[in-house]
Amino acid sequence: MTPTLSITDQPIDIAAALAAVQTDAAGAVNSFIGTVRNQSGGRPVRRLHYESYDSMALTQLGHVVNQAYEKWPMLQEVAVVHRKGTLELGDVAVVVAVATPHRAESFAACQFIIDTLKQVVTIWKREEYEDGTEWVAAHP
Amino acid sequence: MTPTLSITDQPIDIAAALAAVQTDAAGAVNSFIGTVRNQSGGRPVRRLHYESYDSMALTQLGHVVNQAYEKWPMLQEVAVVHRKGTLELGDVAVVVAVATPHRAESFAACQFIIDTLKQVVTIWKREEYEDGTEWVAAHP
Amino acid sequence: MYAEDMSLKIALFGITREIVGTSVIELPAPAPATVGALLDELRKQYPALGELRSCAVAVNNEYARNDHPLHTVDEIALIPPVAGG
Amino acid sequence: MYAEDMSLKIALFGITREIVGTSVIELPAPAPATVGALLDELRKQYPALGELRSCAVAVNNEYARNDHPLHTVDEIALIPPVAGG
Repeated sequence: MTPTLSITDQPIDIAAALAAVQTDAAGAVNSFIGTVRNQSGGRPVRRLHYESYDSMALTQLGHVVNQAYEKWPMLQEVAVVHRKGTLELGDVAVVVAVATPHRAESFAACQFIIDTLKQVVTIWKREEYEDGTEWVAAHP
Repeated sequence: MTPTLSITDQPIDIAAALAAVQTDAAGAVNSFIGTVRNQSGGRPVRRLHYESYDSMALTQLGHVVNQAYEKWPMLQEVAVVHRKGTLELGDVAVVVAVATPHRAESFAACQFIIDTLKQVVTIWKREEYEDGTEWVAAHP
Repeated sequence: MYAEDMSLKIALFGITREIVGTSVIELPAPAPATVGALLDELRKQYPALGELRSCAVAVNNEYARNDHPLHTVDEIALIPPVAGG
Repeated sequence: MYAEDMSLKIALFGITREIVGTSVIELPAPAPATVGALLDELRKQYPALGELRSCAVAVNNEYARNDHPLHTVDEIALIPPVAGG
């Protein structure tokens, strides 16, 4: 039941993340995969750059997962892998996978983890366009 | 945008199902994987047998996916693969994967598809225990 | 008479196949030839069908209501409670 | 005096690193040596920080409130709006 949490500058191995959560006791695995889209708010995106404050990001990610275990005591296994560095269109930026005995909780716990991750985990995204770059969400 | 729908007696290739829905325009992929649990309602399960009325199952699955496209017009790609035949503990019984531009809809659409699939798709499950077998949900 | 010439093939799956003991049965069409009349006839011949949580009839791969008419060319199936996923 | 001997290292990330122009700055500890006083001092020196949607301070990998005390041994970081996922 130790969650698999990592931040990596290497391509994310989705199959490994899914395999990390599968057990004979958990019949339901929900996963969320975030990939680099070719546009953001209607503006064409060429690539993304993720910067991470790794030690804090992993600390906060641990808190998020602990909260999920408190909210869904039947939650069995969790894996979260976030990429950093430069990502091209279609590259996988994040994978969250959770395993539970029943399916409704797998959806709820996975959604909670990705939603909360985006609020507290210290990773920053710079979008690169044809004509410049911008730190996402930095300004009001 | 043609959904990948199939019922197979071969092991499900999860990576292929996920790859089938990924596009540069869809940043969010949610997937649900149902696997064979080692127990059902507290009773140890040895293996499962799925029987399918294939032509109707695919027809009904098509209806379910069309309903999802109506409910979430931004839904981009869908893949549903269901296994049939004899499955051992841990084997993958079903994979649903959906791709959308934004994540909330990916969770909602995937959950709708698996929930509705379970209500209408003509697949039957027989659980095998130490001391016999039972058709799941057959009797009140 | 037309009605007596007419017979229906019904595909059986899961527990209904076990109850009836075969995967396809052929029956003279009930009068009137509707889903509801077919279900009544089958439940009379196989009372265990009445103990199921539900038993629907599909016509040409679609769930059919009790007043749905049946024809010899139709693909008809009994649908006990499904349990996919 | 003790307070003048004390200096803080602050790690910078993302847009705050760009605003300040370096990934670590060392500052004399403000008096009182708290998160709130540090933020006031930094916003005075780098007004562009005040234009951000938010700018938190982390102490030893945890988000810290304005009254949180700061010590030279602490790992301190400015946290502009995060955007993971």
